Amino acid sequence: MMPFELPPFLFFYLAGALVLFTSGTPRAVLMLLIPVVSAVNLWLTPEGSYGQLAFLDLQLTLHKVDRLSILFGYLFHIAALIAIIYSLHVRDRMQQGAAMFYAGSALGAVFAGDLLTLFVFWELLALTSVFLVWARRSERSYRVGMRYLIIQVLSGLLLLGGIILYSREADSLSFVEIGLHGVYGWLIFLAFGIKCAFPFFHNWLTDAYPESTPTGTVFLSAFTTKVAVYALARGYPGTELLVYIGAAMTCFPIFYAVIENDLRRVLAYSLINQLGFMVVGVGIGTALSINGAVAHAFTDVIFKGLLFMSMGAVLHMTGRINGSELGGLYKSMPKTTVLCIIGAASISAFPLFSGFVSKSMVMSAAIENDYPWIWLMLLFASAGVFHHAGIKIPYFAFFAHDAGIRTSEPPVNMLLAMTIAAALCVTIGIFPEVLYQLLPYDTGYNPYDATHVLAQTQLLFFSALAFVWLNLRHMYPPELPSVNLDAEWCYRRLAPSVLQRITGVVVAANTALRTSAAKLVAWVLAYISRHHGPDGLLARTWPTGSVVTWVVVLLAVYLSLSLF
Amino acid sequence: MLSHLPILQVVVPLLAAPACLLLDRSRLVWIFTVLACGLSLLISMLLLYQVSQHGTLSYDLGGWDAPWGIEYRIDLLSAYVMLVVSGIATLVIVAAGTGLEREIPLEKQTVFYVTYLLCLAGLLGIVATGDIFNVFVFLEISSLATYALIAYGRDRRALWAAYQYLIVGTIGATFILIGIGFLYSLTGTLNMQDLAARIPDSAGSRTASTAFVFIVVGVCLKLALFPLHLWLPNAYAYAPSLVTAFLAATATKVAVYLLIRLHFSVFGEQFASSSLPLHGILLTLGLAGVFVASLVAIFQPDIKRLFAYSSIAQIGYMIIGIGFGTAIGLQATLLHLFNHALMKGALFLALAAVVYRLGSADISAFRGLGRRMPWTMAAIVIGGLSLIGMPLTVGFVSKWYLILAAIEAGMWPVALLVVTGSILAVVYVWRLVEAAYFQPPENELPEGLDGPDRREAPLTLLVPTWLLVLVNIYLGIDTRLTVGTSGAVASALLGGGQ
Amino acid sequence: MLPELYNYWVVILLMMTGFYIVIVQGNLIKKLIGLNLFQTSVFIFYISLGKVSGGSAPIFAEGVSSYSNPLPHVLILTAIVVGIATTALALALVIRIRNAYGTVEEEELQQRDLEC
Amino acid sequence: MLLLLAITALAIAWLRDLFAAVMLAGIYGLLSASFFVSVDAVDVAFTEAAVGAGIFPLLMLAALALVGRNEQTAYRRPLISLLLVSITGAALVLGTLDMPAFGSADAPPHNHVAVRYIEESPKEIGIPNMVTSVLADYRSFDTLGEVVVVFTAAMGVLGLLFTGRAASPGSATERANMYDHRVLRVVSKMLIPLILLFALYVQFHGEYGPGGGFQAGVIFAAGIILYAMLFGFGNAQRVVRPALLQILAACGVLIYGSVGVVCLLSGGNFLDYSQLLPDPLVGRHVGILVIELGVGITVASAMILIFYAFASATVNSEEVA
Repeated sequence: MMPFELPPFLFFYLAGALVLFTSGTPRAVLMLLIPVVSAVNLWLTPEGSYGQLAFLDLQLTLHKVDRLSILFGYLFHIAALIAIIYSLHVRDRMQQGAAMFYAGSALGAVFAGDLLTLFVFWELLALTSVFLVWARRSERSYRVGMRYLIIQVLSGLLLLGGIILYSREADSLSFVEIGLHGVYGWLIFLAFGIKCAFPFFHNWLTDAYPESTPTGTVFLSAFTTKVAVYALARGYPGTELLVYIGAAMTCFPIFYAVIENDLRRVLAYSLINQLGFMVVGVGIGTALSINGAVAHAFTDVIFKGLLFMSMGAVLHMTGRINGSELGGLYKSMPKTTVLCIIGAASISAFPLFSGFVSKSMVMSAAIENDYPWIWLMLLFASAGVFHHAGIKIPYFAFFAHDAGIRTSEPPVNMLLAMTIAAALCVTIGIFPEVLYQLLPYDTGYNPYDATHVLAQTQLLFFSALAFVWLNLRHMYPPELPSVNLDAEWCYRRLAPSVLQRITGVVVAANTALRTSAAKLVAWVLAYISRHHGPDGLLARTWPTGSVVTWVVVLLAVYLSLSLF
Repeated sequence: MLSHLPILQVVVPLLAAPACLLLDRSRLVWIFTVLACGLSLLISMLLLYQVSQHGTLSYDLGGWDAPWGIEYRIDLLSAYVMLVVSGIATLVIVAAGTGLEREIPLEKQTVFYVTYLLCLAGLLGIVATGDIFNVFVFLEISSLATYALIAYGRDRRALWAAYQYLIVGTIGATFILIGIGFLYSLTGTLNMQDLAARIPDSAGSRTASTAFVFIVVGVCLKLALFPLHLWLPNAYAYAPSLVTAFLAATATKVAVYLLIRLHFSVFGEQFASSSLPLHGILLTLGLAGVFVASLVAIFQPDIKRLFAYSSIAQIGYMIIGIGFGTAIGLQATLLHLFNHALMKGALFLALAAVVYRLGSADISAFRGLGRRMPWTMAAIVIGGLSLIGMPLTVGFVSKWYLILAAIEAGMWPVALLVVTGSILAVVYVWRLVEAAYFQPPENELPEGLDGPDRREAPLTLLVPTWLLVLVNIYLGIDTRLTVGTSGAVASALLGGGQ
Repeated sequence: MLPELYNYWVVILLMMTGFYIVIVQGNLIKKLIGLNLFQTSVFIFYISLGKVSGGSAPIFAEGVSSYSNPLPHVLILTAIVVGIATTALALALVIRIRNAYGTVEEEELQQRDLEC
Repeated sequence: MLLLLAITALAIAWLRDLFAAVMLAGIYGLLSASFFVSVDAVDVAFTEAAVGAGIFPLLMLAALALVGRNEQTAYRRPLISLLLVSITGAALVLGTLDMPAFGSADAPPHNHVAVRYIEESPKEIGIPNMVTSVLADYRSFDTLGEVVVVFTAAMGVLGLLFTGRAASPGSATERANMYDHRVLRVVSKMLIPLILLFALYVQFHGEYGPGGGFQAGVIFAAGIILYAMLFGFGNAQRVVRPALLQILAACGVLIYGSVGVVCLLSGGNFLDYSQLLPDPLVGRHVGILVIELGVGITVASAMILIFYAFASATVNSEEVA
């Protein structure tokens, strides 16, 4: 069975290399074929460890398949295939090659049997993905990509540091549960956390994703953060801290998402919010919650991908993405509109859509394990999601007041990709067993019991009502997207001014912190360049005499050290 | 003939040099030089094989027994270093076939090749010999040749740099000579093994300590340890690019070899650490070197100078490895010695290609180079990644061991600083990448018009460069050769010396 | 003690004088002279090592039983040659520097490099 | 003696005039040579006299002619440097306190390796001059290295200075500075053959008395250089062509090296002369003679080459000016 035990990243890397040298139809065929072949290969690979390799004095496992990794494996194949279809029209070698390498790296990371291999793919993930940001080829995307890269590499370095310590502590590199023990545990936790966009480390995400190309963002949204979720699920299941971090992640982006005008940035915030659900699930650590986290990762990739794709289609066709500049597109892009609404329904966890199936697992787990406050936060977040992602996105893009843009449906491949994603959303929503079979644990969970469905529908209904009412009264003006009004109507007990102030304070504190940090960095740089710059003290050409002086000094120092 | 390999290793280039002078046509001279270098590479491979099979080789020159005559002594360490030196020398000289024409006028090329061979012979002689005075003689051969080679640079600053290096290098060599004199006055012998046997008798005497100090300072001058590095940046920056590639990959490595050899094989770890707080000194200076040089490199507009400073930083890492005084630290040093030769060789060869096409190694010349010279630039990027210590390159392997050594010695801050140093490397390598891939070329040529500076470098330059790059990657993944050898050497050196 | 080690102390004095010249003097030629002083001091050091009281020059002669040690002599012969070879090369460099810069004073060299 | 040396050294440090400093350096060379005689190092003394008082000042003067003799007086932080140097010196003095006393016969250097050289070499090598025995046989590889050093320096100087152009005959530079001294010319016309003869004597007498290939080469070179100074470089270069010198310099090294290779081919180790001839002792003699010849040839031609290179630099810089 040799040929069927190849690690999936090999296929993608091969494809990436080939993509760089082909073009036109062969390239398209190649790019479509590879994920399929790779998926078949994965399907035929039994669980176990392959590709043992001796490196330095360590035993590495390049390819390890178990229930957790294989789920992500399938997910990434599906995501890659959809994204590839979506991007078939792109004529940019660098972007498509990078995308293949990127998807391959994600698969490599998920199937890495040991920490060092994980680290290698972790860094490759960062390196390859940044090209998707740069592919937009603007000054701004370059700067953003740079920041993105620095943070990602930093995460890699932290990981490496943790790994080195871990290898000394545990005398092994196999990737098993790590937990927050010792320095290494925290270092690795932090590394995973950065990639997972923990609060205060999330800026790279909202910074970079909206700046990528329409197709690039689709790739980006699928892989990096999900690899992090996978890593957390494997290394830190049941770490209580994650519950609180996750809860925070579900809530804080809502404030930002609501005031944000760039619709792809709104989606980026909602991505963090969805990640929060997964992190909570991992943190609770029961079979149900882990299942929930993993399942939510699965569904999120697809519906978030669908939303990014629909926004990408809008950007691709109109060249605009700000909510205030769009509107009325349903007339010219009806299919896109429908598909987008399916995505919105999924992310808002409407029953019969995929988000509901997975999110409710996490919510139930929170209740079952006595986290009532967390449950409340999650509930609040759900409502928020519905508001900014479920309603705001489709509404401002396709309805609202007519911005007068007349365009046409996006290219067929885009529509096809979106249709596949939408179909998946609905299928999973209606037949959750398909997904549940694949999950790491067998819990016999059924999402469609009366309480769940009722609670969720009620929540959604009131939110929608609020939104509709607001709009009828013209109190939700798209032209002034920074005014934050929606939360008041979702949660009547919170006065709008308080909320606004909190948002203001958070934003202001954030800004102040950043400027002072930037000032400090600038000062340090200036100081360093004074001494190390081309004409600085340490870089100057020195006369011979001073070189010899150093010799004498060193001789004297050594002598006195050795003689006395 | 196989039993004569140790001497042939040195004598082949040594005698090829004057023979070269007798040939007059420069193309012929080049072919001859390539053959001589290739032969010495072959010999060094055979030697490494022999040594790994049969253990240390000893060869009595003139048929006189060891303490009376001069002995050549090839152990695993010297075979390993000789392989590096002759391998790099061969690749560089292959590249010189076309790479030299823009940097050195035709009528001087014959003399250049002669000097090059002499330099190679000198370096190999230092490594091969087991006689401490013979080290001095061959050190001077290689040094004189080096000064001359540097002075071939087209910039007039090359002359001054060569002069400075000459003064400093002579002082360094003379220090070593003084040290040898002190040792001789103490033991009456010049043979390293004999010395190693006799020095413990007089351990603790001031003479022995003074000898050690002189030798350490002298060698540190040669290997450009901070703050004795001031001669290096200009020497590397203004020498002809190929010379820089050769020197950066070999000369300082041989100096590091010498430090290791004298420290561990002659004086012995016990003596060395008891007579001087050497570990502390080496750690401090090594770290200082890493940081100062890396920071300076970040701001350098001249890329050759940038990499010269980065060499100083990398030497810092090697010294840190010695400074731990443990087997694994020493192993890290040896690994980095080998690996750094690979990466700097590749980097400077690629720079030579850039200089060949564009006539300059200034950062402005690199703008848009990613499109003009994609292969060259890719080599630079991979070399740079190796410098940073990215996994899948050799750089990672040596950094990994260095950090392991730091942790094993319980020196957390050192490990942390090593990592921080790597981040500085990221910054200066990034500047190049940014210029090459993200900035438009300074003077855009009209489309379709193939100017001379639009093309990729010639194959004779590219092939050696990429050979080094590929070895760089290969050894970054399959580490058995380097890790195995260096591990064996390190434990042999620390296990009571050979 | 004084007469016994007197030679070495003079050697040290010479060595340090050489150093002082190399450090302090800006003139490239003067530095070479200093370097030469420094090297010669090492020769004297070695030869002093080889002296045996009452010994004669190490050329075999009937009826002489005690010779000075020939080994340091051999070493220093080599070292002298190395020294002059270095000096020759250095002078050639100085001449080229003079031709390229028009000066052999280090401070002026530095200034001229900064100008261009 | 040593005190004189020290005084000369300090005077050199003190002097501003480079010309005087060079002259003093020559005197310093002579003084150290006589010190070497007084401590029984006759071979070294001979060499130091030829180098320190001969070639060194000669090269220096040739360079000074190009560079100018006046030194600027800017000193760089002399006091700090003086302090540093003194501290280091003091530390060194401390470091030498337990050195074996000067001249003591029971010091370790005299009781280990050297014993064999002194006691066995007349029998093992068969020549009385132990320095030559050690130099040309026990440690002959060092000497090969030494020859290569000279060769390297010549190559370096060649690469730096030599343009390959001989001064065109009849040009102003043809007439050397001392051309007008008729007496000098006549005297030296008689002297130069004698010098060359003496060189040959030193060359082949090295086994018995002080001397050998290196000293002979230097003396030979001095003869030619003298000729060049008196009769012009153009004439000298016609008599001894630079191209020929290059070949000779290479040949000298090759002769030395091929002796080693022949030994190797005839079954011994590299430079094991005893393999050269059936009788090992005769073989050693022949080996030593041949390598000394190689040394002589290389040293002489290298020295002349270096001098030519300096001279041609003079010519060129004058032409530029």
